[in-house]
Amino acid sequence: MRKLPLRLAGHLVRALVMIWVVATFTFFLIRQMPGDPVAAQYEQLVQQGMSPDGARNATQLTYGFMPTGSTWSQYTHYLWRLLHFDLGRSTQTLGVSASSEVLTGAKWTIGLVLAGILLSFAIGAVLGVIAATRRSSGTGDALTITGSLFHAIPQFVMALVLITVFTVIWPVFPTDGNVDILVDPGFNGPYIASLVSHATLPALAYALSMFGSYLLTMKSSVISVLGDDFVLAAELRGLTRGIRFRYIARNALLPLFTIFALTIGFMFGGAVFIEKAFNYPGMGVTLVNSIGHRDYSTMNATFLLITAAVIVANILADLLYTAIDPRVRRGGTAGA
Amino acid sequence: MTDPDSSGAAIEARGIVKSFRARGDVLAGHTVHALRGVDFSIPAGGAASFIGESGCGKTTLGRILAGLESFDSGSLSLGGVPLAELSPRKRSPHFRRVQMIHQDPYSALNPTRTVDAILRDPLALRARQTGRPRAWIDARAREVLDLVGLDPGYVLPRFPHQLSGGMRQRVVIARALTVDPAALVADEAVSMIDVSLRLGILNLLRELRSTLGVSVLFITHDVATARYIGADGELYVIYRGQIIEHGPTETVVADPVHPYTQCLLSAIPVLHGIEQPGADRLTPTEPLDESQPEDGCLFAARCPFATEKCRAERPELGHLGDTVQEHACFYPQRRSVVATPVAGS
Amino acid sequence: MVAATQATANAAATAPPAVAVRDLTIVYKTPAGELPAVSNVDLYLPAGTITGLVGESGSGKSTLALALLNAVQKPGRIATGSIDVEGLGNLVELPAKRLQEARGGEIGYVFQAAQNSLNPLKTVGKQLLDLGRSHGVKDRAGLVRSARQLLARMGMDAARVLDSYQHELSGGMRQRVGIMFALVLNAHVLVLDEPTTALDMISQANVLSIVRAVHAERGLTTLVVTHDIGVVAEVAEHIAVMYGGVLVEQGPTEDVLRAPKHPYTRALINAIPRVSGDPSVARPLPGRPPTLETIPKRGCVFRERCAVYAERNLPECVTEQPPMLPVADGPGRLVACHAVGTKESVR
Amino acid sequence: MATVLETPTGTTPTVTPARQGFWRNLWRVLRRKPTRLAGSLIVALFVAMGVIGPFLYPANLPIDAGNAYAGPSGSHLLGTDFQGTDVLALLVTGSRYVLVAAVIAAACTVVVGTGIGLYAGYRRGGPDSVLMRITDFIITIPGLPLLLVLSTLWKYSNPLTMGLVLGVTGWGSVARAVRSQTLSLRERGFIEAARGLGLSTAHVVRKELLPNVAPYVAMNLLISVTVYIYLEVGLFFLGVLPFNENNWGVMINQAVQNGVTQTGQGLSYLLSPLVAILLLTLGIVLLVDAMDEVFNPRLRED
Repeated sequence: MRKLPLRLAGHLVRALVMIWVVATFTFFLIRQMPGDPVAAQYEQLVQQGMSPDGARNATQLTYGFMPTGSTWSQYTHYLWRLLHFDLGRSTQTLGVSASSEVLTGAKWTIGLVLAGILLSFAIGAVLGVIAATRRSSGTGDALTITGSLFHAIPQFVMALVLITVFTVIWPVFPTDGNVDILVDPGFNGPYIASLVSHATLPALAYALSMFGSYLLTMKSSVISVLGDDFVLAAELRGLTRGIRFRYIARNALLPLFTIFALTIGFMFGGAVFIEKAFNYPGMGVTLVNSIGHRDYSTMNATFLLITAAVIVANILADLLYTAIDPRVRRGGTAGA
Repeated sequence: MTDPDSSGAAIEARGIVKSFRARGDVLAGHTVHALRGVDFSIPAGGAASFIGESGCGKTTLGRILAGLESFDSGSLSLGGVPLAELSPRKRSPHFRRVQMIHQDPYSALNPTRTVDAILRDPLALRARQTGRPRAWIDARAREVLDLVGLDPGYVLPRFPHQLSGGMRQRVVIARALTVDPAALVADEAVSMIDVSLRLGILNLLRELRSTLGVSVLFITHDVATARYIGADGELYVIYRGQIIEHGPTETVVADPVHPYTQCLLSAIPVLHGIEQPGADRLTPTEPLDESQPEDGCLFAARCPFATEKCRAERPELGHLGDTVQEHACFYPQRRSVVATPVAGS
Repeated sequence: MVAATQATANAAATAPPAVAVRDLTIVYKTPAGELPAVSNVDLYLPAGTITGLVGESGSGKSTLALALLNAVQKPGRIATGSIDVEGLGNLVELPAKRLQEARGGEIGYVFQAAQNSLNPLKTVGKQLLDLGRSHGVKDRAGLVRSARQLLARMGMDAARVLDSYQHELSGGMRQRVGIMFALVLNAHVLVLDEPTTALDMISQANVLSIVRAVHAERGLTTLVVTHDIGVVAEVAEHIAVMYGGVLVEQGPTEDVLRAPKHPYTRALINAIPRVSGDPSVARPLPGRPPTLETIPKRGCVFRERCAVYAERNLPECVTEQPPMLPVADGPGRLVACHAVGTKESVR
Repeated sequence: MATVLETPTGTTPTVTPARQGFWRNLWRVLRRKPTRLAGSLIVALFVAMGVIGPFLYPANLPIDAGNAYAGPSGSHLLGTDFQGTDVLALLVTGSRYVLVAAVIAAACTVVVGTGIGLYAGYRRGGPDSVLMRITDFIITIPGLPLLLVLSTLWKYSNPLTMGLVLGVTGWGSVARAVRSQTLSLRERGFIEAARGLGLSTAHVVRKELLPNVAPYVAMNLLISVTVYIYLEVGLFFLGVLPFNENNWGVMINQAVQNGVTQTGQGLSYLLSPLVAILLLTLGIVLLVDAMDEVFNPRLRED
């Protein structure tokens, strides 16, 4: 197992480098804004008669970085604060730190994305196996076509279609927000029921827009595994159908993890659409609103956290893959 | 010995050393000595065969002679021109005259191009170099296909997947001929071809030697094929990167003196009924294992006759015991290991 | 060299079964309709013998080998004929459950060295337990013990092998694990598909000696399928030659090699370069081996490449598939050729 | 018909026999399955809509306030929007921006992705690991949030900027697919043989590698067109971008803004752009599996 810590270290280093690059990118991006908001706020405060230092501190509080001084000192100051997880203040809701603003949204988004991933993974994998085993028949082709179609349907189209069907034409589900405000929060029946009912449509939107790619990947990987020698060998050694099925399924799952890692960025990206369509208060909506209101520190914080979430998810997917595939865990060349 | 600057070109190699840093974590940090100072020479239009177990370095040597692999030290000259000192750009025109025939005909041809396109590009290059008109390209394409016994009309418009394994290997040889090579390095060139067709390819290689004066280097683990193709040439037996026996093919096959060569020849299946097995057939005491000791004779760990001296010193290639062929063994001993035909079969 | 252990002793007690394949035809569904990969094969594997089945690409030898476990893969199917294994009955009619038990239980199949016949994600040991579970073996310790004996018998470090994954084993080692899996449940019929392809001469000789020793110790009926006549000459007492899906000749190996009757067998032996004697005696065989689509529908499948037909072009070679007939001067020799066979004296 | 299916290899102006063969093969492959014919028809329809559409309608479409949110009727096939303008007209005029931006982005992705994939796969060693780190980085960054953040900088007024921005951020998966394919191709004998014959690297890349990589590039090209359509329409739907000319995303945004999802009024105004996207996506998806046969002679044959 000596290789695992090595692999983990590699991941962490890459993750830190990536976050640093993204942070630098947004730092300079905000600098390029038409009418640099940070400087604008500084001048505005000075005009209102605040002393330059006072104005600098106030702006620094709001944006989290020094409005004056050389770009380099601002940059280093910004990074220093970043290390302390201090991403500045949100200008939209005064006094609330940007990071807390985002974190409140984060748990909703992650909850939704998780539900979406699990649902789409399950539906996609099962249908993929069926499409593979019955590939010469009609059901096989039908599943493949639906798979590739749903895979190509954008998330917000799926969201809007679900909304029109389930809230307008046949109003079964509540339309917006994540929970019914009237119900008092707490660990009680109605609160959870309203939570779930509000979450079903968005999670369904996720699942329906993602299961297609899992279906297609699972189908092609099952077909390729069925062609492997060990499947025929298992049959010739008289292994029972159940054991053979488990052999095939486990080997077929591997490519799914690589796809899984690829689609995570896609999923978090999609969060913006689905949350906006359902008006579900997650990170995505926070990002959109922060851009709408020119609240750059929150935008910066949200973007960083979304990227961090994607990176963490990728690391998890890779570790899961290593856990399943011994070839990666215990590499090494064959003996004489 | 024909003079070096005839259309063919003699190949001279002295003290070729090549080692790889193994990447697998089992051998991490451990270098694999592929070649440990190999001397080799072949006259223009000559024949040489290399035999040995897989992983003994024979393919690496073939790739070095064809210029597809660099080597750490030693000298290599083609038609009298020393290549080690030349810059890669200057070296490549020379190495172009040594063409490699790969083992797998299915991966040696680009599946998306017709045979015509495959032959046309190298011929266009050749036409530019030798100042020949464009019309020569089509004519030469048909010529090389005739040379390898294929019907140009049938083969030219087809894609590789429309040809059989044997026909594909012939197209590979035809492609090699487009650059008028001095030497062909055939690495296990027939092991993936059906038994009844193998001889056709081997005969083709023999004919090319006589008609075009091309020298043929045959790399294989199948001794009988090596003997058939290089009957009037030299046979080199390689073990863990070192040549341990070398001499005229007939002598080494009929009268081997190094225990490893004897093990190789003993392992050849005997066609009972029309052949009787050699009296003292040998088998190595251990399977081949990379981690076997490096000091002393490389074969000591597996040699049935190894002594303390064998484990301590490494014998050099020489004629100890006034043998016709060179060998690297302190105790060369004639043994009848090869199956001989039963009278009257 | 062989420590006769308790496990193998009682295995040898029960006599090995004979296997009789009668008039077997296997067809494959292709765009051009159902084409025969194996047509009307009669093959008899005498109890306790090693038979070598020789054939080039497209000869149908691998399909026949799979048929011995009634495991012809789609789109192929067994059209006619029977495969009788003593003590088991006709495999073609065996109910699915009994067939599943017979595979691995009575009949063992071994893949090529280059093929990965093991599940890459599980260790050899775990897969051994899966095998036991599938065959309802209660005494798991006994199973592991006999597996260890078999692996040790084949010169391997049993403990390390049971604990390793497939990618940690070399081609030769993987194959010996395949042999262990085929025999660990005391199967008495062993089928080896191209056991020595892609192996060096020395490892090939090693594998063949293991096959011979294991066959003798455990008293098996063995079939070795290969394209290399040398392998058959080295290990099998009985040889059968296939071409284009048809069994063209069978008999004791030494007799057939000494005096091949069928033109194809003669040409095949003559096309092999020898390591001794005059090298230029070898002759290539013109034309090329048939594929499923190019096997002639009527008459003798070898007609286009047959020297005897080219010289005498007997009409029935074109119209009628030659039946497998005994040969006048050889006990147990059978040949499927109009120009040879008993009718020869009449012609 | 050509724009969407334009493959990067079609650079040489004169149609050499192989190229002419290409179009005939393309037609033969498409004809083989009805689904592909349907797909190419749909795509052709949308391309025509994008090219000819805007000429069919006046610059600013007539507004008929009284007739807002009318359902589909004789005069307005797809009904009207909140201002009474004909939805079909909006759909047709709005298609050009979407299609042009998507095609530019796809072409840019394919050129950049294939270039990097081929170079990394062929050169291996140092440059390969550097390029692959960059590709991993591009793939890990969630596409849409990045576009959102960039939207504060550029206003994507014309399709070219939108296409370029999408293209520059989206070439990761093509590069990765092409690289792994090139790595496996590099082990094949014919690449080493070509170098052994003294053929130039340019020849090896253009004549040996590219034709073998083409199916993967074509498939990624088509799939990336659908992804880009969805990204750009989504951006407009979110309303983060000011819009001066109409397009599908704007229509959806306006519909949602005007409470179509609450009141259920003017459903056709919301659904027509959605259906248009679905139809175009379906058309492209049906063509994807044909790409392998178009470039691989073995599959093209039977």
